[in-house]
Amino acid sequence: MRTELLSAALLCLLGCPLVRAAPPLPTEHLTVEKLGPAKAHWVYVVDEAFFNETDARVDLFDGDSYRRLGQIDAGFNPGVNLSPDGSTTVVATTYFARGGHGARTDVVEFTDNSTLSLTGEIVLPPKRANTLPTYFNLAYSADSHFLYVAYVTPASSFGVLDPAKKTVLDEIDTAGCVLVIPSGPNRVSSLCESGRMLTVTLDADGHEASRALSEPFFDADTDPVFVQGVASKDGYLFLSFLGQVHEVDFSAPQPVFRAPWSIVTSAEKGHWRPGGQTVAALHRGLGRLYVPMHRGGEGSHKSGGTEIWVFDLKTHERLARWPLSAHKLAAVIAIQVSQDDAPIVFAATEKSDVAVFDALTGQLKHIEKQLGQTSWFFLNP
Amino acid sequence: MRTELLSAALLCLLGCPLVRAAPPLPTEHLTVEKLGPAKAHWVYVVDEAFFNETDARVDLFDGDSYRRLGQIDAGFNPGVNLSPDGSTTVVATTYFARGGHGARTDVVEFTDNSTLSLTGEIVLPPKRANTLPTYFNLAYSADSHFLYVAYVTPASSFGVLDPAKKTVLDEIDTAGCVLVIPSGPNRVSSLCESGRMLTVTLDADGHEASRALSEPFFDADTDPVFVQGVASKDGYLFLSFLGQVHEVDFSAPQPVFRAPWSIVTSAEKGHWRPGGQTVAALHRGLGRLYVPMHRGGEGSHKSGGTEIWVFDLKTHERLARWPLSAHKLAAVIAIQVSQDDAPIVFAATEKSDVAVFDALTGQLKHIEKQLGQTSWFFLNP
Amino acid sequence: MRSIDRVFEQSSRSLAQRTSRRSVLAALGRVLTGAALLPLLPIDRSSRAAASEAAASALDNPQSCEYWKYCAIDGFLCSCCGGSSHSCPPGTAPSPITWIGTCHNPADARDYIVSYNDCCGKTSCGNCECNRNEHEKPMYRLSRNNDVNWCMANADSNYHCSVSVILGVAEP
Amino acid sequence: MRSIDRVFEQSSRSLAQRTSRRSVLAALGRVLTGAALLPLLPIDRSSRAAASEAAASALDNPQSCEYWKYCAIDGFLCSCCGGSSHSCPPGTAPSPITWIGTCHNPADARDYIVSYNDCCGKTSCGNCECNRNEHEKPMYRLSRNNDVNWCMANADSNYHCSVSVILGVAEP
Repeated sequence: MRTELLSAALLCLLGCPLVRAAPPLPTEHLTVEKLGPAKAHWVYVVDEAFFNETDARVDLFDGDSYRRLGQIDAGFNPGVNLSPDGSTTVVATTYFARGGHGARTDVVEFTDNSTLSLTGEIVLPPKRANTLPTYFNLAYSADSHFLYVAYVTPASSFGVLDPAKKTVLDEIDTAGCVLVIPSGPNRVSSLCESGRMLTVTLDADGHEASRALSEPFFDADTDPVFVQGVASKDGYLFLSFLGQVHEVDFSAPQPVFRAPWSIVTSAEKGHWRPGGQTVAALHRGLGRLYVPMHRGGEGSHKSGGTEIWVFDLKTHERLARWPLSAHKLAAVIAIQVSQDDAPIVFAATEKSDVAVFDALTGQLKHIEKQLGQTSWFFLNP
Repeated sequence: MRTELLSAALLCLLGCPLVRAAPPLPTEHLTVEKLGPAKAHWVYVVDEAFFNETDARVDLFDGDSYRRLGQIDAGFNPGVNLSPDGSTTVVATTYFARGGHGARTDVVEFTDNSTLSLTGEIVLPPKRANTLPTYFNLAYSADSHFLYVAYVTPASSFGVLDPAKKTVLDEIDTAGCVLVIPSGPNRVSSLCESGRMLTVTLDADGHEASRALSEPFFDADTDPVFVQGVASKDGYLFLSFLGQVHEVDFSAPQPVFRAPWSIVTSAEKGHWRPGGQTVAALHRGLGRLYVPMHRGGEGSHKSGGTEIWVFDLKTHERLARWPLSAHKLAAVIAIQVSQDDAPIVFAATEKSDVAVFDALTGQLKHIEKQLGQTSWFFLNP
Repeated sequence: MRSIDRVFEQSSRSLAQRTSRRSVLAALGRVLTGAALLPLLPIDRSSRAAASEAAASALDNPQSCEYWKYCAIDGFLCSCCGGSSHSCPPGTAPSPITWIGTCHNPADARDYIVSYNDCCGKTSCGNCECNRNEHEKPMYRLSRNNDVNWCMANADSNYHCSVSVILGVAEP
Repeated sequence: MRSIDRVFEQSSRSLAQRTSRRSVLAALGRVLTGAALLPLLPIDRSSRAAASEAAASALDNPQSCEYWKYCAIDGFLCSCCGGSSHSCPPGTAPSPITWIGTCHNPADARDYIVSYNDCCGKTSCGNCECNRNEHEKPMYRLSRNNDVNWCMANADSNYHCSVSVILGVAEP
C-alpha cells in the first residue's frame, strides 16, 4: 500500500492541477440494498459455525459474480429450507436467553428472500431436533399450506405448522421414526430404524388422518442410507453408505421404492464410498447425479470426497470422475447443483472453501475461500 | 493412525495372551471437574470472537501446564473483570432474544472461579458501553462493595451496582467522560476528551457525593493516551500513542499525576510506537513494564508489536528488547504478566496464538496455537 | 466385537422404536445404571497412567483424536476444554442421555463399551475437534448416532464438548 | 487536511462533552443533514465507475481494505457482505449515529469528509475484516473512535458490517 500511496503522490506532483479541474466526487447517501429477482445461480449456504455454534448463519452467494449477497441469522443447530416458490427462507432454530446458556426458545423464523428481512416467527415447543442440516429437518408441503418441523427429545415426533397464520397446528408422534420428508399437500414420511418409511397423511386442519408403514427398503445393519436425501422429479433419492441409490417415488399416496442400483462396481464396493455432510446433488432436468467420493472403510461415511463422480440417473452410467487434488481442494463435504440449463456445481470443502464447477464439463470456475466457518449444506430453488 | 493400528494388531499376535492376563480397565464414572485453588500462572483470556461476535468467551489457561482449564460465556462485546480477591469473574455483556437479533438485554453475570458456575446476574438498563475490553469497562471498588459499569448511549455515564445484593444502585452522569477507573472504596474516575480526569466520589449508598475535574494530563490532539490503563502499586499508568508513560497515583482522594516519562528516545519517537488492543503489562512487585512495540506512523496505534520492550519503572531504563520474528510469532496485540516471583509473560498475537515467556529472561517457553478466535485481553489476579 | 455390537444395536433399535421420551430416558438409565454396577476392579491406576504417559502415542493420549476410546466421537474433546476423557469441564453439566459405542483398546486387546456423553450449558469449546464414526449410524438409529446434540434434554441444552466413558468390557 | 480535521475534532469534542443522548443524536443529525444538503454535482458516475474498474488497484477497490475511503474503518467491509462502500446489506439497518473521518482520495488529490456508519441487526458478517486508524482517537473522543459499536442506539444493536459514506469535500 505504501508504494501505491507514493505512486499516487508522484502522480499528483505531475498531474494534480489537471485532476483538480474535475468536479469532486458527489456526496453519497447511505442506503440499504435490496435483492433483485432471484437467479438460478444463487445458492443459500448454511454455515453451522460449529466452533461458535450459537452463531450459525445462511450466506446467500451468487455463483456467477462470486459475491456474497447477504446473510440470514440461523442460531444454534438450525434446520433451514426454502418455500416451494423460493420467496421465503425458513429457519428452525434454538436460542438461549443468555447467548450460550439460559432459557431455551425453539422457533421458526421466516425471512423474505427479496429483502432478507424477517417477516415473522412461530415459537415451538422445546422439542426441535438439534442435528445437522438436511432437507428434512424443516420442510413445506408442496402447496405451502403446511410447514413440518422434526422433533427429537429423544422421543421422535413432528410439528405441523401453519406458515400463513404463524401457528402450531399439531404434534404427531412418529413411533421412533425421524425427520420430515414432505410429499403432496398433506403427507409426511419419516425414516425408521427398521429400514421402513412411516407415512402420515394429514387432514385439512393438519391433524393425523392416517398412517402407514412401508416394507423395509434398506438394512440399517449392513448398509444404512444417509438421511441427506436429494429431491428428484417425483420424490427423493437416498444414497447408502456403500453406494446404493434408493429412488423413492412420492407421487402416489404411499411411497414406491424403485429397485436400488449401485454407483460403484463390485470391485470398487467398500473401497470407494460416498460421504460427508451433504452426500449428493441432482440436476433434475438432466438427470445427472453428483456424488463426492472417497477411498475408505467402515466408519468413513462422514469423510469428504477426493473426487466428484457424475452419473446418469437413467442409464446409471458413470459419466465422469472429477479429481479434486489437482485444484488443491481439500475433501468435499457438501455439494449442490443449480437447476438451470447452464448448471453449475457448488462444492464445499472441509476447510469451508466453496468451489464452483461447470456442471456439464467439470471445469473449475472459481474457488471462494472461507465462505463461512463450517458450511455443510446448500439450498437453492 | 492406520499404521499404528496395524502395529497394535501385530503386537497382539505376539503378546496378546500375556496382555490379556492383566485385568481390564475399570468402569469409569462421568464427573464434573472442579478447579483447585487459583495459581499465580493462571490467566483469563478474553476472546472477543470478533467473527462470531455474539459468542465471546473467557478461556482460563494455565501458563505452567499449558492447558485450558475451563470457559466462561461472555456474550457480545463484553466487559470482563475479576473481583479484588480473585474469587469471582464478572462479565458485563449484551444478549439478544434471538441470538443475533431481537430484544436487547444488558446484564452483569457473576461466575464462581472455583467452579466456573454462574452464581447470579444483575440486569442493567440497555446502556452498557459496547466496546473493546479494558480494565475499565466494569470494575469493583477496592473493598468489593460496589461494582461499576461504563455506559455509553452515546451519552456517557456509569452504573453503580451492589454485587452482594445483585441490584443497580444508581446511574451517574459523567459529562462526556468515559469508563470506570476505580480507586479506594468509593471513587470512580473517567477519562475526558479534554485530557482531564473526572473523579466522582460516592456516598455509602452508591450515590454521588461529590465530583472534581483534574487539570489536563495529556493532549488528545497531539498525543492521546490509550484507554487500556495498567494497574500499578498505587494507581494506574497510561501509555500515550507516542510512548509517554503517565503514572497516576490514586491513593489520595483525587488522582495525582506524576511527571510523564518516555519509553522511546528522541530518535525513536514517532518511529517506534506502542500499539495493539492491550498495550502494556506491569509486574508491580518488580516494577517491570512490558510493552509490545512496532515501527509505524500516525494511525498505527492498533498495530501489534514486533518486539516486546521491557522497562524498569523506577529508573525508566530499557532493560531488554525481545524480538518476536525469531520465534515466527505474528504481531503481539495483547500482553499480561503474572505477579509472582517467577513471573511469566503472556503475549497474544493477531492470529490469536498465545506465547508464554519467562518474564525475567525473555526466554520463550511455549506457544499455544489458536487460544480463542480473537483474544485481545488478559486478566489475572 | 461383532457379537456385542449386535446386542447393542438391537437394544438401541428397540429403544428408538419407543415413543415416549420418558421411556427412552428410563431405558437408557437402565443401561447406564447396569454399567455403573460393574465392580471396580482393584487396579493401580497411577502406574497405568504413568505407563501410558511413557508410551505417549496418539492412541494413548486423551487429548488426541486418535485416542482409542474416541472411535465414534464427534465434537470437541473435553480433555482439551478443562475436562478429561471421562469428566466434564468445570461449570458444565453432563448429558443424562447419550450414544453408545464399542472401541478396541490396542493396549490390552480388549473391546470396551463406552458411552459418549456431551457436556452441556456453555457455548462451544472449539478445541480439538474430532469426528470419528466407527459403527456410527444415521439418526434413525438414535442411540448409535453422534450427529444429534445429546445435550438436547438438559436444562441448559447448549453443546460444549464430548467425553467417552468406559461402561464395561465387551468380552468376545 | 489539517485545518478541516481540526474543525471536526473541535466539533466532536464539544459533542462528546454533552451529556444527554438526545442532544448528541440531534447534533450528529445536524452534521449529517447538512452534508446531505450538499448539491449532487452533475457527474457521469458510470464512466467514473468504468475508469476506476480499469485501474483496479486496491486503492480503487471497495472490497479491499486499502480502498481510499476506508482510512479509519474498523470492522467488516459491507461491500463484502452484500452491501457496498456506502450501502448496507439487505435486511440490515444503518446506524443513525456514526464516527467521522477525513480521507485523502489519490485519484483527484482531494480530502473528503466521510462518515463510518455501521450496518446493524444481523450477526457479524465476518468477511473482509479491515482495521485502519488514520486520525482515529480513543473512546474519550467518541465521534473519532471506531472501537465502540455504533449500532449501540439501534433497535437491533448487533454489529454486522461498516460503510464509509462521503459527506463532502474538505477543501484545503
